[in-house]
Amino acid sequence: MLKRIPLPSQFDRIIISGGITVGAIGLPLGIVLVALVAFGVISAPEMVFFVAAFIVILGALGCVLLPNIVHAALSLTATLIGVAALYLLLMSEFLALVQVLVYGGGVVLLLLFGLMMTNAQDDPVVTDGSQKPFAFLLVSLLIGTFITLLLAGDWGNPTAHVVPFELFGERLFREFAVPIIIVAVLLDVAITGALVNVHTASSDLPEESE
Amino acid sequence: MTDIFGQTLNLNYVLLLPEIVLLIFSMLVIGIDAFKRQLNISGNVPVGLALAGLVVALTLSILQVNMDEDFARLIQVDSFTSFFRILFIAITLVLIVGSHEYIEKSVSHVGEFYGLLLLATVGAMLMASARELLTAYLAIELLSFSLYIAVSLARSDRRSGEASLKYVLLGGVASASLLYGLSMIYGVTGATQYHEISAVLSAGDTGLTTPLLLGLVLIIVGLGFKASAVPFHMWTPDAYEGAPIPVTAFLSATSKAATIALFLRWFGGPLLPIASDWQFILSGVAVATMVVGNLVALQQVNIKRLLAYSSIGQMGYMLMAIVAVGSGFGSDATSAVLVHLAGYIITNLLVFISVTHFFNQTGQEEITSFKGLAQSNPYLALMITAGLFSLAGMPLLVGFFTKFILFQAVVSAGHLGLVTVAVVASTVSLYYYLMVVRQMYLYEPEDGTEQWRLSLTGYVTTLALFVSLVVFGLWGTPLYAAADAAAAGMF
Amino acid sequence: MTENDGYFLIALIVLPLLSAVSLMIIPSKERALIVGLTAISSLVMFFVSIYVFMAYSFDGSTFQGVMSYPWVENVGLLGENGISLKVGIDGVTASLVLLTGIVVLPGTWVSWKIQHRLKDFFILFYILTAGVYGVFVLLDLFFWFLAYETALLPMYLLIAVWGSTRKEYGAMKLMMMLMAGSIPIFVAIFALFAEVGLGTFDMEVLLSASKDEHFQKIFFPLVVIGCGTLGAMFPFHSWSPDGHAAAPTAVSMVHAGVLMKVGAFGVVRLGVQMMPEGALFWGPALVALGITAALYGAISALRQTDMKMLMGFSSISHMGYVFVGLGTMNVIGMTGAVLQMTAHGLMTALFFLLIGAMYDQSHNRDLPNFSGLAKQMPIWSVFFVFASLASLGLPGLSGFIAEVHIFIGAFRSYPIVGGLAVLTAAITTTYLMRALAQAFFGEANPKWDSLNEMTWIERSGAAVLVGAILLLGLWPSPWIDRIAPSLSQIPGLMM
Amino acid sequence: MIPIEYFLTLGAILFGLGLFGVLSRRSAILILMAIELMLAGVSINFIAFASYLDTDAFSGLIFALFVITVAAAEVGLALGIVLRLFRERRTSNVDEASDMRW
Amino acid sequence: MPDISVTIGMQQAWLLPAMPVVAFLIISFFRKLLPREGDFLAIIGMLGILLVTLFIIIDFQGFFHDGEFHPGEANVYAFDWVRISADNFLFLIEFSTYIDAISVVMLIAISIVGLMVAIYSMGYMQGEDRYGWYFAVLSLFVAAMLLLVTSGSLVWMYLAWEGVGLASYLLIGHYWERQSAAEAAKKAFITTRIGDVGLLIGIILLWKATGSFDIQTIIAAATSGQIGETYLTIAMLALFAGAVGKSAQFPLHVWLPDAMEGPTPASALIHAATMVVAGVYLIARFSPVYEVVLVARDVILYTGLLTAFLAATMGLVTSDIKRVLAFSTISQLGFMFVALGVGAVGAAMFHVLTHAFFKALLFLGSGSVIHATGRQEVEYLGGLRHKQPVTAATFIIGSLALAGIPIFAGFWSKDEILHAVSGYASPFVYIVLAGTALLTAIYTTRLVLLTFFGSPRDRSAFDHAHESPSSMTGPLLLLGLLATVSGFFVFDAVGELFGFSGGIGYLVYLHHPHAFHIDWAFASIATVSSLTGVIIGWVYWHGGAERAIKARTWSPDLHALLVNRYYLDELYQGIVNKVVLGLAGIVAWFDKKIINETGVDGGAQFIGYFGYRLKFLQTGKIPNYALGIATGILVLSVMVLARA
Repeated sequence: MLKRIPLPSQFDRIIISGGITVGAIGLPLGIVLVALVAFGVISAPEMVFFVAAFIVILGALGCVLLPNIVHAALSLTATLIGVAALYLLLMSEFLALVQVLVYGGGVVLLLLFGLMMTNAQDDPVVTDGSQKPFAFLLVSLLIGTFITLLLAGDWGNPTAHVVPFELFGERLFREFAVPIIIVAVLLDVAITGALVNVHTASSDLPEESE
Repeated sequence: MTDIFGQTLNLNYVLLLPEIVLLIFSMLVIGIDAFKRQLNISGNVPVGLALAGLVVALTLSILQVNMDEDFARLIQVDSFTSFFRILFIAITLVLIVGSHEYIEKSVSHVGEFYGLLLLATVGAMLMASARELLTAYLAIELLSFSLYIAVSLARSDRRSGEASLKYVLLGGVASASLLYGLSMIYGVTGATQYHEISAVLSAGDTGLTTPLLLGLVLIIVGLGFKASAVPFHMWTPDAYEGAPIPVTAFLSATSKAATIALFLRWFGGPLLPIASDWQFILSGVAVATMVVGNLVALQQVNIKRLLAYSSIGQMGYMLMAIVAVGSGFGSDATSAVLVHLAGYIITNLLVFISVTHFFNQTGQEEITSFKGLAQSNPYLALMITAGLFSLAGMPLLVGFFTKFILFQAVVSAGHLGLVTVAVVASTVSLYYYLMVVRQMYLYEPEDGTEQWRLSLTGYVTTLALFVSLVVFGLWGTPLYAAADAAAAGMF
Repeated sequence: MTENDGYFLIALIVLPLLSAVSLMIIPSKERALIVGLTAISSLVMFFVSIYVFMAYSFDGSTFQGVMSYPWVENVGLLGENGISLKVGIDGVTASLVLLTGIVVLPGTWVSWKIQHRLKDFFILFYILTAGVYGVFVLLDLFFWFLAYETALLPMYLLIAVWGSTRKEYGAMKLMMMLMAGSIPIFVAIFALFAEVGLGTFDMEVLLSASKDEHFQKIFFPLVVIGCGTLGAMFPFHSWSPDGHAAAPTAVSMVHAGVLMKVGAFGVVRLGVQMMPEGALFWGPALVALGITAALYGAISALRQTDMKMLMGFSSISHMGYVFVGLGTMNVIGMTGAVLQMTAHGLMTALFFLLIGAMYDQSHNRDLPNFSGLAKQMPIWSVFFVFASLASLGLPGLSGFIAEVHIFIGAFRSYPIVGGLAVLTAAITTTYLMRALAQAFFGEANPKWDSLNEMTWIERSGAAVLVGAILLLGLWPSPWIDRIAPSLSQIPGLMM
Repeated sequence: MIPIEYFLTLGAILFGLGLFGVLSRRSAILILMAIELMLAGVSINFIAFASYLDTDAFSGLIFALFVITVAAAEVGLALGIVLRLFRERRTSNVDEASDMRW
Repeated sequence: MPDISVTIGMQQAWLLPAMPVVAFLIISFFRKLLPREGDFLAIIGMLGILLVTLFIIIDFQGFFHDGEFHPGEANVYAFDWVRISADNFLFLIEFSTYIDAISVVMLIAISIVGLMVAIYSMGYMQGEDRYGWYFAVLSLFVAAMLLLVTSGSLVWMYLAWEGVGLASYLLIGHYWERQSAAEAAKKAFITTRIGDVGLLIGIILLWKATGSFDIQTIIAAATSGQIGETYLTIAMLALFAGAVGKSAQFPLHVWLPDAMEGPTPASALIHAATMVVAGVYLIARFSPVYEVVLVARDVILYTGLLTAFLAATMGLVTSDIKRVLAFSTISQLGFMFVALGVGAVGAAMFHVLTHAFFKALLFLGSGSVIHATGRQEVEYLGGLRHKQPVTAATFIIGSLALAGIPIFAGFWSKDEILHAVSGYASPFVYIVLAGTALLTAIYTTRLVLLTFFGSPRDRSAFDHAHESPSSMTGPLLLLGLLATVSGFFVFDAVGELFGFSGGIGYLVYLHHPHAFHIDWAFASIATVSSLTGVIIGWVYWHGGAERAIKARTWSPDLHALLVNRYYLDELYQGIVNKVVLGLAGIVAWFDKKIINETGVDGGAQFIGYFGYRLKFLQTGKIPNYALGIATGILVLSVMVLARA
């Protein structure tokens, strides 16, 4: 099964296309941002935010638009790492770490394995559904509405604060003991579920009609 | 113990004993089942263990009926919680007793299945008892995860996996929506504790009305998905059809009841101060649910899909009552919802267990396959008829009483229009229930169909449910009193 | 009526239910036992009904034999006496209870010849009976509505399993229309409870509580539409011909004889008594609908050939009189309406009994197929002619005394309507006489030589009804003396 | 400093894009990814609120932590189901998993 | 006999209907067990009635003195039938009897003719199926008729009014195996019922104005001017509509000729002597009120006139012996209404009495002929005077009375009517009425000639014929006597002979104490015109009736018009078929298509169709389902956005 997946060429293409993208769009944008920071129009954290946001959105777009599934998965990684950067901006290193480890490391790998095991690469029908244009329209409206609603609120002018690591841990394990237990059970359920479904005895499966 | 702010935390684990017992037993069931070949034990051990756990948990819950205490400000064990604990445990108990033959015959991974049922029960119980958003969210996920898997466990049925996939993917979208909504609530109030949220919201204008509204919308979407409210209901018929029948029953009973419990906890608690903001959203959803659920049910040919749409319609009535909760009739409306919920669950269990036994015998689930049941098994036909009539709110059965109380509460809260829609929808529903009744009573059975009997446990469970159906239908006082006490605990 | 007579009212509900439960226990093979049990219980109900009617005293108190057991109270939105099992009758219900007793007795008798699942039939039949009695004697709105729906519920299976001619269609249509009819009643009950706001469904309390005039004007029409559907009021009558055509004999009898009166009674109790100001406001509309129904039913009946369809439309017409009477909002007209309920109940039950007696043999009800039936079934024909005469309002029979009250009541307020109502009586004559001339007289058709005369059971049943028709027609005072004083207590009513 | 609205807007956009992915994709796994996007948007919200508005209690952070955990678990669970489906039908195209309808 | 009158008299008037009712009940339930199917019970009942009537008349004498009638306690209160009372309000329907001169005239006619017919029927109906049932219904009829004429309450009168209609229906349909009989019964019932609509409306209108059903109270109120004139006119016209139906006046006369399908004795009693004059009785009873509403009186007058004339013309060409008599009955009833229309109540009632005797006689005579020959078409009869001398003689007596030949009863009463009319403003009325009398004489003569004279045209029928048994001829003879002499009753001297202080004339002439007076000029004109009629009849129909056949060819159209009864039956049938049934068809169609199929079934199908469309939203595809969720989110957020 594994030999069917042309890993090297994929990565080549990703690197090339990624490089071109960053070069063609990212560079001018970066220059503009640096200039803006230099002239004091925006602060340095803002510049970082914009860069991270740019990566996040671009990655998200890639994830939902790219026809190639592996590309999409890799775009997702970009997004998730960009999100982790945002977490850093929000002063929560711990969560940024978790994000990178769990998502970038665990989940994406899991998804990639899933993709491989389902032969998604070779499946020509796995593209976008017919309702894509309508979905695009709908989601644009939705995002617009969401943002309108969000920005209509008076959020004041707060600033971000660092949460001390020990406090975080103390609160988590002292007050939120029950959620942790629940999550433990939850993970147990998830494992059970995955096992049950993946390990379904062949006798339990219906005869495949090919 | 104290928290980081120096406030005392009540860590009295006795409060959580029923849940803990169920967790332990579920692990035991799963564990023992995994090694049953090595341990060389009979197949009856998992079910025995599961029942034992349920009985113990039920006993403990009953012992805690009069308690009103919180656990680490996350879980509130009050009469409302007790009501739902007892309800949920009873549901699982009845389901397992009533349909264990089916489970052993038509479910793969029996041990895991029982374990998952217990875990789902725990999730449902926590949903009813949570007093903090995160706990509530995790409880929802615990219930949902267990059900995602349970749905996929029908042996030799391609539909099972498909149902599970639909359920899990759409469930993911819904819980993302729910979370987004919760984040808005959190952002606006800065709290996850119900009472703190309530305090902030009742204190007056936060200047963040629109984000709050967005949050409300998404919470209603998220919970509406679990409650199968239109237009978030579309997974329901498919999941119901694909799942093993006891799981379908569980979906229609525990899952729905837990969602309603959460609705009540949230909309009757922290979100009550802004009732006018969510009432109109919920009314719209409720109306759509009642109408679509009952209309589409008219056209169904599969009994499980029919019951799915019927339960969608039923959820519409309850959502409507939750609108009434916001109109200053909180306690009355809540107790009415609880009465109706209990009645609906008793009825639904009767129907589903009967259908389970029918499926055991015939392997059919088309409505037309019920042809002549009144002659091949008059007892079962009577049970199904009673159940369906009760669902339609026909008199002498519990459905009539509970619907009467429910609708009355909504009208008393000033929502006559909603009730009018509900009554019309409930009349429409009678038609499709009669379609089933018609098959059973009007037609002769297929040639060669012999008279057959249920198993002993089948008789016991159905009869018990039938008796409560009639008794509560004619004398609803115990039900209503319990619901009233439960509602009083919440308000 | 003494204090303890309330037990008899409770007995009226419990007896049929008890019979139904006992029947469930009896094995269906024991036909003799089933027949015996039903014979006894129907007779007991008959005599208890008579006793209740007789025991009702004229002293003019509104409700007599009142007994109340708290059922659900002080929980949720229910206050003191929230839901109570409360019984009691006034003059109107006294006469309707009697009607029920009279109709159920022959209804039971003629059902004994059913071969197919006799036991199940009687179980459902007695549940229906319990519901009907319940509607008449219960004084708690919750139980009232419970009884109302209980009376409708068995109808579906009774018609669909034991019926004839398009039975599934007829049964489903009847069921759905009647259930749809209960929608506005349901809504009105809720609104009434909320409007009074005393946390109780006690009808006595609700009757005496003050209700906003605006409220009454909104909800009175709902009650009329809802109950009117069961009372076959135009244009909600469509179930009646099809339903009656499809129903088995006893069910037709009870349905047309009693259940339709439940609908009209609902208009009296929930509508006129509960919301007199609304009734005053909507009275003209009720009269207009009633007279439309009367004319409409009668004219439609001219073209019917199926005997039961004919009776269905005839019932629409006669129930139209009832609504005219109720809409007049004066005591004479309303008394007439209640009398008409009784009169029509007896007469139409007799009709359906007779049609059933013939249909069971011939399996044909189409009038043009028959001729000279009086030759083959003379006694049956005599009964039929008698029923027709009662139906067309021949003086001395029950229909006349009721109709004349309605006409007078109508003339007091709406002379034109009164005139049309009298004209309707002439149209009624026409279609009945046409039917008689066509099917009963003339040369006997040898095709039906095999038809036998009615059995003795059927004759006795018919005789009971004939006796009641004559009694009411010739000596109506016992009824009027009970009905009129009860009705005259409705506030705002013209005398 | 960066205004909180920036993060909220970004969260909304991520949520919306994730939803778009769910709506427009046919592969079960891509849909799962899209759901992850939505959850990422939610997490941004939570953490932004926690560090801007709820600095003392920072419940949002804990919330986000659990969200990430649950999301990961969900992926595992869902993948199991997708694999099962694939074994049954040789496809992970959700449009083909439509035996049950109407 | 004053002692007996204390115990039986007007107070016991309720006995009159009670006795035949008992007879009816016993016969109808136990006729299979009784000897002769219980016919004797009917006879006993009739005898009892005659007896009670006698006592009542004796009792009644007491109210006559000083040439005036003093009712006293004639209005006998019996009991409350229906009573609804409340403050300031009383709705009362009482049962009461009221006897006055009009009632007494009717009682005499009913009791005598009833008894005669009952006795006659024993012979006539001998050996028929349903022999006992016939007598039961006859008793029922007599009971209802007596109740009708003695009731003091309009409701009870209406009850009796419908009761006689019922008895009439049952007797017309007595031979229901004949489709024509069934149709005739139906027609009679429906037609009279249409008139009864008016009667009931009139009763209710009068109640509404006066608050009472008591006839005397109503009359008192109406004559004292309590009721508005227009209102009263409408009410009285409505009452008259009832009379038109029951007394077979134009345009509701069509049922009476067909009613001859019934047994002949029943026709004699019901459709000649008693029931059909109920309308006359009703109008006479209310005559004081009609004095007030002259418009209504004119309507009565012209209706009667038209009916009298039309019926007479139809009688000229009819071949069925009974139908000729039926037309003559209609015509004579027209005479009575004309009398009522000019206010001559006494003349009308006098004619009621004489007509009862001679018309019953004629009917019974024709019954005797039919009984003997089995035929009733005059074309097939002839020369029967040889075979049936008694019948022929009595029939001729009756005919002479009908034709208005002096000394016979009809002469006096008809002359009285003509006399009354002559005083009326328009001579046109008199001329038409006199012409009608002439026509009467013609068709009467025709009937007698064709039946009893000439040569027999149906040999077998003639050979078969024989004189009827004595049970039949006896009543014929008695009635023949009465038809001859009853006209003399109007003379005071005759009355004195019978013990009436003021003479029976006072009785018959009610509150017109000037009573009977004969104007010889008018009498001679009437006599001449009657004789002329007889002569014309003789000329045309004696022997072979060739002239009559020739006359028929003189104007076939006219003949056809008359034979077809002015095509009124066809017209009515057409109205019923086209208009009424057409309307019924439209309504039935509306009910079936619009209300049922479009409204009810269509509504149900619409709901079902809605569900059918909705269910296809359920495509089974996850992205579509998610789209549902997304749409839901969008719609709800836009909703809140719009609200915020």
